[in-house]
Amino acid sequence: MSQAVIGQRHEIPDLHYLNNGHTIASWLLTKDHKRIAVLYLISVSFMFFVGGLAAALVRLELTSPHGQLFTSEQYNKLFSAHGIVMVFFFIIPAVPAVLGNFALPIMIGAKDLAFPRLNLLSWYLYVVGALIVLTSFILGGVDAGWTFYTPLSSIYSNTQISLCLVGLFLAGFSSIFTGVNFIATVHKMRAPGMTWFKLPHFVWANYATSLIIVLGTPVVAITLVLVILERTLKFGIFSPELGGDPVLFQHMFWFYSHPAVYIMILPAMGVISELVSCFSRRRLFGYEMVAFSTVAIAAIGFLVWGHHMFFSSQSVLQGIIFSLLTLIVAVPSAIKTFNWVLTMYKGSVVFTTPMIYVLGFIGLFLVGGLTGPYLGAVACDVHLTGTYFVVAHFHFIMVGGAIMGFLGGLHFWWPKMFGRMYSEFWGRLSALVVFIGFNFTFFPQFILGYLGMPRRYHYYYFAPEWQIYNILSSAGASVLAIGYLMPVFYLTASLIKGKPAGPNPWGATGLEWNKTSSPPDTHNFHEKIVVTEPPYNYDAISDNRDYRKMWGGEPLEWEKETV
Amino acid sequence: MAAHGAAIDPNEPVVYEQYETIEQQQETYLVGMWSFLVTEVMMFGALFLVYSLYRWKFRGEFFMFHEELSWQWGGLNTMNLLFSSFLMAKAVQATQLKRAKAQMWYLAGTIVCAFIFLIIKAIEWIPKFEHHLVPTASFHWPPHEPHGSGGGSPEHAKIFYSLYFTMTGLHGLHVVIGIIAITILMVMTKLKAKAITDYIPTEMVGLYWHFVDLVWIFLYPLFYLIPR
Amino acid sequence: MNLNVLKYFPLMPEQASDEAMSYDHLYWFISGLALFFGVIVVIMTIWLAIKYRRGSTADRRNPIDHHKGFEALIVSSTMILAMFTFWWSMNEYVRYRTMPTKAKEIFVIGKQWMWHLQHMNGIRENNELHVPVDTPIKFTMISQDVLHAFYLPEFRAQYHVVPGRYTELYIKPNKTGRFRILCAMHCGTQHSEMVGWIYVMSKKEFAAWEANGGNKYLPIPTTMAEAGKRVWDTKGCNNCHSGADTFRGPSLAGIYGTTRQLDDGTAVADTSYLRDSILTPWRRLTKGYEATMPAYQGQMTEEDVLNLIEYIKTGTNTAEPGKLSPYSVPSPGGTRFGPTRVKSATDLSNENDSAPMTQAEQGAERR
Amino acid sequence: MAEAHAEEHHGHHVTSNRVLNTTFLQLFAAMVITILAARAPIDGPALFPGFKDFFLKWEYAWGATNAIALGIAAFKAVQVIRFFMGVQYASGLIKLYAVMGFVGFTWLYILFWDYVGRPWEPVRGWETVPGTALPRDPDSDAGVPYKLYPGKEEGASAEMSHE
Repeated sequence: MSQAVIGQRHEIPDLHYLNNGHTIASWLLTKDHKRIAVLYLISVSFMFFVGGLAAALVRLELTSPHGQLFTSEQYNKLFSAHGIVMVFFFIIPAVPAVLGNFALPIMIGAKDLAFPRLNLLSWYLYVVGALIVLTSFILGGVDAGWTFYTPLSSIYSNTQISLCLVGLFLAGFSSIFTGVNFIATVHKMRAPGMTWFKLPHFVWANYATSLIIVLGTPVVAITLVLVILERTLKFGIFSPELGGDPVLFQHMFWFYSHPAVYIMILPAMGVISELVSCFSRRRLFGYEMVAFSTVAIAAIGFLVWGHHMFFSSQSVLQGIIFSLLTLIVAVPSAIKTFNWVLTMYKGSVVFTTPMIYVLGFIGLFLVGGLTGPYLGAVACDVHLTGTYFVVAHFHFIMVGGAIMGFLGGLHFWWPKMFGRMYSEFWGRLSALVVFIGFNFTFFPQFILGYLGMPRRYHYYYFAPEWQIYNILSSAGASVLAIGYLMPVFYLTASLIKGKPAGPNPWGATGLEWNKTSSPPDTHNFHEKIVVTEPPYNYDAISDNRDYRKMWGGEPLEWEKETV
Repeated sequence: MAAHGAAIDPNEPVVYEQYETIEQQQETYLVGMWSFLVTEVMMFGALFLVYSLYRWKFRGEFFMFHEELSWQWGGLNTMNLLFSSFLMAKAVQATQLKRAKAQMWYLAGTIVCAFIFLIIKAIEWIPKFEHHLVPTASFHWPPHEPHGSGGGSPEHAKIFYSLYFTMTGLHGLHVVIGIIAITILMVMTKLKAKAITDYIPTEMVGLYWHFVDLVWIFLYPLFYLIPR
Repeated sequence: MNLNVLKYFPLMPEQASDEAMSYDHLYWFISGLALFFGVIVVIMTIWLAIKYRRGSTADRRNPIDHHKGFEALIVSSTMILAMFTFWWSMNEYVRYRTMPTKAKEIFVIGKQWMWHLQHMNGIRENNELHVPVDTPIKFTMISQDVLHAFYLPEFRAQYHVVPGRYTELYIKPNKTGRFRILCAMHCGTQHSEMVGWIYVMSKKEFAAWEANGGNKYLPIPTTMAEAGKRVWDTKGCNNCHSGADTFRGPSLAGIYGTTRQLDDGTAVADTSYLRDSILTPWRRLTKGYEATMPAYQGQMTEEDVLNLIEYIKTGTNTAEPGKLSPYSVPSPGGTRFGPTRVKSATDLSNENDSAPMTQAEQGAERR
Repeated sequence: MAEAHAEEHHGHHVTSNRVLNTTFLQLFAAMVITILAARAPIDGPALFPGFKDFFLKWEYAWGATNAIALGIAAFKAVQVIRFFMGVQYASGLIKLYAVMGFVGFTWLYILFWDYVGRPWEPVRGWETVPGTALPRDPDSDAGVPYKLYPGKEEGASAEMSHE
């Protein structure tokens, strides 16, 4: 194994944000957005595995039509725990709070977020909210599903719903404060020369997400408070016994929770825009169109919540209006997808781990997006709503989209966060395992849904033909679980044994790669930032207009070390 | 949080390290506060939505339910809040002009108004607990000594009072938070805390307080002044 | 290659009505669209990724990073197809939500966790429904407690059952057979057991079934016990009180004269106990069970109650193991109960009087 | 959108005493008008007795005085936002965010289409059916066992006419 070192050997800088202070207090009272991002990374990953454990048990239980492991009560609590933890404590904060917190200020050339203390507060709210929710699971669980439909949640269920809702309320404020912080930061903290149309797409996406958070989250927060009041004090707002309308709860819940889907997916889309451009060594195709489609998705996202309720006895008129608006979402989604794909055109595609996540994302988001019209077309929804088709659809978007984006982004920014490279072999392998496992898990659920298996069913002994698909799905889930566990090991290992990454291992553009060390300094930059270059200016780096230079391929920074 | 430069001029506002200039810092704080107020508007907005839906649905009855509320007390409270808002605006103005003493007096006046508001609120609320008009399990309609006709369906009355207590309760909570915020502001100003070096903290508390006033401006006609 | 294995991989449920067929047309149309776009994107992705992989000798001169015409093409084509889909599905939807004026009306009450279905002529069924073929059937639905969704996958029909408010749904079966009724909205603990069957019969059979008061297999009753069995069948008692203790209800086989363990103490299952349990079941709940049984106060004549009790006394009031009544939901067998429930329930009925007696034994003992 | 760092000086505006005092007096006057408007019997049927049937039939009649009350409230809100909160003199960005919450709030009102549209459908819905969920008597035309409350004739008639 003789290695000829031809590139520059990188060193980790002596002082950076990670070792600037070693006490526990220096972490728990930090105002550094990068440290808060690391705190978020740890807590979000913990919640991911809590939710994942619940999912694993649910899948295990469903292999048998008789449900041999749990009682129905326990099963209901399991899938509720899975939904609540994954939606409110993993997917919503994952990309904005971890990757956004870390990268967004650096990307726009700011020294920190606008309100560092508020940022820390929002992490604490997240943790307290998460602890309260976990306590409610321990004290007896929650069995109304993550959607908390009244009157089951408000009157009939006798589980720890009030406590859980208090936790969700706090988590809601955690994300509101993050949103406020991002909005102020993006508006006012951009470096000189960083105009709106020079912003990286990741910033665009997080900005649009923050707008959704700020407009939507309070609505669901107050709705949950109403449910708490109805449970504990016997107020009546949604109670049908009083002539109140239980469907109103759904309206108010989905007014936030549909845009919440975009809170989950938009930042992931932003990550994908960064990645696809970087690893194709090309400027993002149709920069302006992608930016507009981001804002369009955020805006239309607020006008389509009724498609969750086509058959929940809302009026025919409302159904038609919402169906129309829902199908319009297809347009910006199509714009994004085609532009990502076309970014590779005449590029120089490098199949690194993040790029494999990108390709996986495109594939899975494609399936998730294309099954949207089934549910958005109002008549087609009748047979599919409330079945596993819906489950499969939103898992393709939320897991296939958001988590692939999150993992891709994590692998992309990992060298920047911790200054060391992970094992590329294991990275690619786990990306492939996740992709394959994911498809095996969720594709059979489309068929299950079309066969008529309602979601949240514990037993299905009356329909034995569903079992084969459930078994396929569970088998896929075990593969998926392995895929999700692998990064834990090789990423942790990379912290100790990984070779130093250097400031810009991917040869990427952007302030975070070119103006900071890896890991960055506590104050991010050593110099005053003035932005002059357009975003994604890869043509200038790789000079791939001269196609002959590309034949031999241009090794990335981190590859240069050994040949 | 350390300020730029070694020597801190106590008369100059501190520019925090993440900002370049004082203008940028001030504007950023205002943008942050306003986007937080967007959140608050949406939070109350959702309740206003529920209110208008039920008002529309039970429009014949809401008039009868509201007769148990006292428009006189509510009106007094409205004036009180308007006045406190005015004082708050004056406080911000005084801060901008660096008139420290006037600032403290105006803030103190605002707090007094806030307490008067809470006292009047208590005068309104406490009898409702005795008259079983609080929409808990012991809710009873029609009331034993009705001020109005006492008509309308008991169920819908419970919805009305649920809304009333939720909305005025949430508003009252905001008043309490406002009192705490103003108190902290006064103490820190008095102590010449590092964070209070320009008018922005007062301005932000002021914005919050005006928002509280704003909500009440709508709550008053919606609950106390339902026209027949 | 043996294609028989494919029968284990069904791809769609039966089509039991014309609406189901037209639904499937829409479904396949959207599938076609999805496949079309999906294939385009996948082929483009793979082709571009391979062609322009690093180190390939592809021509990279004159790269472009935006193309107005292409964006316009994407926007317009997606928009047109989306609007066409919308137009089609809206038409379907309006047709689907327009109730037929002349239809057989069935009233549906959703309740944790069973379906009550009532015919206009008073026949009442639990978790099962008999309807004639080729007749439009309109369901008027309401829920007694939480939200449910009345879901008939074979008819591609679903609508929520909402408390405090009537909702409607119609189907027009075009073939006879047994189809599923499911609840597609999470409604609490036993959500997944809120299932039933809908029996579509030929018009002639249905008329006979209806004329027999809901059960065409019953001969004219001669004894009280037989009359009681008829009540048992028409009320659908067997759906919950089948041969074994299930989640839905304890077995009643041989219950008469035994000591029942209740939530608060014990009681001897004598005649008055049985009567109370039929008319006001929430008063004396068997240990471990919730008050899910509907009260039959006012639903049954005293004569019916007497006959029913007489039938329960015979101890034959259970489906034979392995051979369930054609009109009952197959029960899952005894393996899947929660620990507390199994113990309390089996302790009660089986310890004292061993296994349910066969009919022969029963006869012998009576003699 | 302006550059992040406009080089020119953004001095904050100090609202003058005159503006504050005028605004306060306006608010005070507006409040008195609201109370008078609400307490005075000036709704449609009272003002135009000849058109009483028209007003009873058209449910918008009830909205006339509400519109006045809310219109005044909106005026007060706008004054508070403009002068007390200083939006009048603030940057465009602040103005944008000051408006955004209220715009977002109106988006919520889309769901009124649901409740407006429901009575157009054949199913009568959303009535209170106290105590029972039994199906209505199919032979009777009225169908729903609607509970009439003592002293509720007016409310009930409005309810029914709306269906």
